[in-house]
Amino acid sequence: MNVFENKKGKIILLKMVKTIQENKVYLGDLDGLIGDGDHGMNMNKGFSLFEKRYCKNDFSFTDGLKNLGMLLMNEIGGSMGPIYGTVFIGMAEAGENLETISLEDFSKILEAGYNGLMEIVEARAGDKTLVDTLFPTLKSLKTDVVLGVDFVVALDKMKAAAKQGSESTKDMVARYGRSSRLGERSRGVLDTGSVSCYLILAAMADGIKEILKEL
Amino acid sequence: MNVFENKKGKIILLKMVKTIQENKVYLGDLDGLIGDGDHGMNMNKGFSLFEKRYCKNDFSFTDGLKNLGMLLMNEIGGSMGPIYGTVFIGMAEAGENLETISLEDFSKILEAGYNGLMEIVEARAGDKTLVDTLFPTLKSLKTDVVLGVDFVVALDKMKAAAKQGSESTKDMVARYGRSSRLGERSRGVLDTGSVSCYLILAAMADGIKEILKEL
Amino acid sequence: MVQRILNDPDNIVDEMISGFLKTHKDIVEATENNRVIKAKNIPKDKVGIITGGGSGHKPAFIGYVGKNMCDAVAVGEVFSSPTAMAFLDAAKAVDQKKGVACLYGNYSGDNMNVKMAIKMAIKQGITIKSVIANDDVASAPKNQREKRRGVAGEILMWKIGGAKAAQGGNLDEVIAAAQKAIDSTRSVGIGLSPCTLPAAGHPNFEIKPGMMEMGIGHHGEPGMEICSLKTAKEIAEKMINIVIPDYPFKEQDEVVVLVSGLGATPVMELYVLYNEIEKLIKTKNIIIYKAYVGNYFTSLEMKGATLTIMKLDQELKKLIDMPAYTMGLKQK
Amino acid sequence: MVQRILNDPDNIVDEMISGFLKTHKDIVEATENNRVIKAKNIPKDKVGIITGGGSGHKPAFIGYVGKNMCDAVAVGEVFSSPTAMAFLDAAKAVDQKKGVACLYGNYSGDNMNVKMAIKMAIKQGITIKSVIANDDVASAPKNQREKRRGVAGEILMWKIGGAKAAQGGNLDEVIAAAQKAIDSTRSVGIGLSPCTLPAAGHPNFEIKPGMMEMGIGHHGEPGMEICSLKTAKEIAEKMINIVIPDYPFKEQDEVVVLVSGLGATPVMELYVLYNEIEKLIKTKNIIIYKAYVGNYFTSLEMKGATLTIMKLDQELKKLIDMPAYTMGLKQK
Ligand SMILES: Nc1ncnc2c1ncn2[C@@H]1O[C@H](COP(=O)(O)OP(=O)(O)O)[C@@H](O)[C@H]1O
Ligand SMILES: Nc1ncnc2c1ncn2[C@@H]1O[C@H](COP(=O)(O)OP(=O)(O)O)[C@@H](O)[C@H]1O
Ligand SMILES: [Mg+2]
Ligand SMILES: [Mg+2]
Ligand SMILES: [Mg+2]
Ligand SMILES: [Mg+2]
Repeated sequence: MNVFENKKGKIILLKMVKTIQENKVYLGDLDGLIGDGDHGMNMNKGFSLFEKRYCKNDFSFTDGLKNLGMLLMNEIGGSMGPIYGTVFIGMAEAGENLETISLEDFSKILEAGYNGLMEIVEARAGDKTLVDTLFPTLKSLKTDVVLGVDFVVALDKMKAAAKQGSESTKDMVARYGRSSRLGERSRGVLDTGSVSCYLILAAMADGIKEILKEL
Repeated sequence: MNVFENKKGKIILLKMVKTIQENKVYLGDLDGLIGDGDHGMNMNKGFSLFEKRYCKNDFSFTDGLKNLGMLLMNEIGGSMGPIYGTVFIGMAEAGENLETISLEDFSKILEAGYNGLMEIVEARAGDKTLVDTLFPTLKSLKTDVVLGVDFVVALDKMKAAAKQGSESTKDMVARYGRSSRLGERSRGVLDTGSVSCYLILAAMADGIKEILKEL
Repeated sequence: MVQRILNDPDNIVDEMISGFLKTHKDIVEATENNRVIKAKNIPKDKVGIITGGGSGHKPAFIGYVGKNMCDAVAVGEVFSSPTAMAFLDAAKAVDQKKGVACLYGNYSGDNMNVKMAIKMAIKQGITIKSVIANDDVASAPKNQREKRRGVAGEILMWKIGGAKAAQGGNLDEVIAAAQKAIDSTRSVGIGLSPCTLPAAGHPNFEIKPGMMEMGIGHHGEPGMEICSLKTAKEIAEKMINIVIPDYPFKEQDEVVVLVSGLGATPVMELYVLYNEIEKLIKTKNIIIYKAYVGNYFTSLEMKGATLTIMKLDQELKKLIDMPAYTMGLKQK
Repeated sequence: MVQRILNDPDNIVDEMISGFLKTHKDIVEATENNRVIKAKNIPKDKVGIITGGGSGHKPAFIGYVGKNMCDAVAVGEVFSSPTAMAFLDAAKAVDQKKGVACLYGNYSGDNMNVKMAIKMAIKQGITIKSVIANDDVASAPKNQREKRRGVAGEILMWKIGGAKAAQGGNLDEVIAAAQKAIDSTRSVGIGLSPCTLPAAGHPNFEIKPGMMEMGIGHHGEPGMEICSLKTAKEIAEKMINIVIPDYPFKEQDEVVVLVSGLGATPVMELYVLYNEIEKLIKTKNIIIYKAYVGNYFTSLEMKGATLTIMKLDQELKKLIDMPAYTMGLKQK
């Protein structure tokens, strides 16, 4: 199949929650290297609270994103509240009227999230933030839409792009956020936000693939 | 010879200073085990200050004791200020009119110091304090006076008595001072004050022996 | 295993707030938002002063709520910005239609959340203006002052802004005074040992015994230089040499000096450090008008200290002298 | 290598005093004895209140010199009693021929030095009477109360004694009030990590990670029990179960609760602990009239906390409510 049903999307959110929970310590340690060490903890707190509050019931992909985004924004704060809050709410709003979601739809949904983020942060690709994950991921999706690539294949390529994007932060010097004050000392270490963003996007891709496979 | 000249006594005080300086860390560590760890530091501060202030010039045994005692009492404080201050000042006052000091004189001098201490502390032999060093040392001296033992021999016996007295505190339960609150937990560790007292008395004996030998 | 007194690290902030409210009943009270604390008996018809920030900096931030300082504070997780909602609710709790001054520190989370709160406030008819503290010299070069972090200088900013509002200043005057305060303020921090986030099981970073970190941030953000541990005198010199030329403070300037511990440095050592700092400042013929020494802005149980200097003019002098009554700063 | 800000450990006390005097010019001043600090502007014709003790407990002891608390303090080396001379000079500095109350803690060094000071004072025509704080329940069984250490309860004793003197009480009244205060007070401490004397290079004792020491003294004197580290709730229960039955505090009693950190425990955790303590005390129908939470009586950079409870009667209530203005305790 080349579309998935929005209302089946809970599994995607569950995968996102799980990957954050499993990587809580890793993300915190990464943040400790050039930041303040709270990234894993905060992400875990937000995503776990989402799980606790919403995952007893079923929900669609976009409703899940909306609730997760609102929760991060309104209850978690930090940098991740507004950042992932904006991304997820932007994605949710772009897709909430869709019953089925195609590769093109998904690409547009992610683009909406990305555009929302661009309104609130100054960081751009190359600044050693999660933008370095988000931007190439979106680019990969958009290219594959144009090329008419199969959804599952596009999702695998998207994962690879996200991973590569995240890894590209290693050689960068931070220009925004807490580690930006380090200058050259920030080089050589992955940006923790780019890693959590990769994990989330990979979980999203895997979740969608699972729904696509079911059919 | 069976007497030493009071005015040659500086060497005795120098030996006392040296043994405290050399055992500063050891005494502090012992105090740390069942007390608050400051014994070595405070003793060293007092004795070193005495050295700095008085040891450029010559002085007699009893003048040295007096100045050291006053300095401890008036400038060091802690428990050791009043305790050793009282002992040394008491000894100095008992001997200050003597030009030469015999075994009997020395025994009386130490007894005066001991009696002064008994007026200000309630601890008696068996309470795991420096009294457990001082008391048997004095007893050994007094016995040897009665027995008419040679001064040098008596000094060696006194050293042995002091050492044994100090070691006897190991199996005691503290009843006075900081460690008294420990009850049974204070058993098995030497009392730091009894050790510094042994070191001081041994240095005193060695110093006197050295003057006696010179003659 | 971290040597801590806590129940569930995930609840530490809420439990801390609960204990704080119970202790300081005479100074603060709860609001409907459990992450917003406000002052008791806020005088009528004045500009509201709010701030907010991550937890773990006690007395900051809630310790500066009270008479002539902050009226309400938004409380975040440990080392994390409060939510936009909390900033908004703090503003709502103290708004008296005279406007609200949000005086906070330059961290990207706080920046984003405050910006969002301001947007939401506008929709609700509340005017929030903000001043962003950026006193930490070590965190960016002078030509990028807008990137510098806010550290203990925030306390002086709150003191000045709060006093101006108490005097009856309007929103623009309060904002101008707070902005002047922070523009006249420079800070630097040194770290001697790391801190451990309650939810993490191990220190956030490492400072090797015998070493110290110059220019460390008060979340343990790495500094400018790792060097061998110096004497108090040498540390004072290093700190002074970073702070003084940056503003620069000059002969005959009258200044406030604030030396804050980062949590676990015995207060005794802070006085030893201040003793050296005072001597150096005197040598430069700079006049210390007032000094604060103590644990004013901490970083959990980090060892280390920050030095903050603020240049005074006539207005700032009057404002710094106004009484204050908060958990963290009481002054007649 | 100890992570400290200092020059020469042998001078740390003198340098600390120097820094303290420079910082708190409005509250304290030097005396001829450089180990004695006195309050500024001591009101005329009142009983003098003095205390003294070892250094390393900031704010104690010099932090409690000032309005309505102590008039002068004798300062000792780190963890060591001040000299008899310093106690005497403190008394002389504040004697107004109304007598001097020396309110201090039960440690053998302090006992000896105060006793000697009192003897010397008599010769000089000064009357000193003393109250010896012994609030630390863990340090001896109840039938040997005279052996117990004085800990954070001393602060309440100074508060009460100082207030009584400020009210114009004569020496016997001041002594009686301070004695009542300490007789109505019980404390206990827990230790989570050790402290290191500045002149020693290594911690004074050991507390293994994952363990805690119940009943520790605030020089790190070993406690009653070493047990595994508990949650804040369980720690509060343990502390309450030691302190409450000893006095014993009963239903409807009105009490002051003081939770002090030992130096390096983040203040955040003290509020978490107090939050639990408050709940437990409430369950027992004991009424908390006032609470103090913070680093009031520390032990260098030890991690841990002390709990102190004082039963109030009408007189003590009035006295505890009197204003105070010292570095360590400011109260309207
Ligand atoms: N101004 C910003 N623009 C874009 N991304 C940012 C910005 N500030 C922080 N980030 C991202 O957030 C991550 C850190 O998140 P987190 O640790 O949760 O927040 P904080 O830095 O406030 O402690 C960084 O790794 C980076 O990817
Ligand atoms: N009340 C006392 N009576 C006799 N000896 C005492 C008493 N108190 C302390 N001591 C002696 O002092 C020693 C400790 O000295 P020190 O560590 O310098 O003082 P402090 O205990 O005040 O820290 C103990 O080992 C003991 O021998
Ligand atoms: Mg972070
Ligand atoms: Mg000792
Ligand atoms: Mg953070
Ligand atoms: Mg001591």
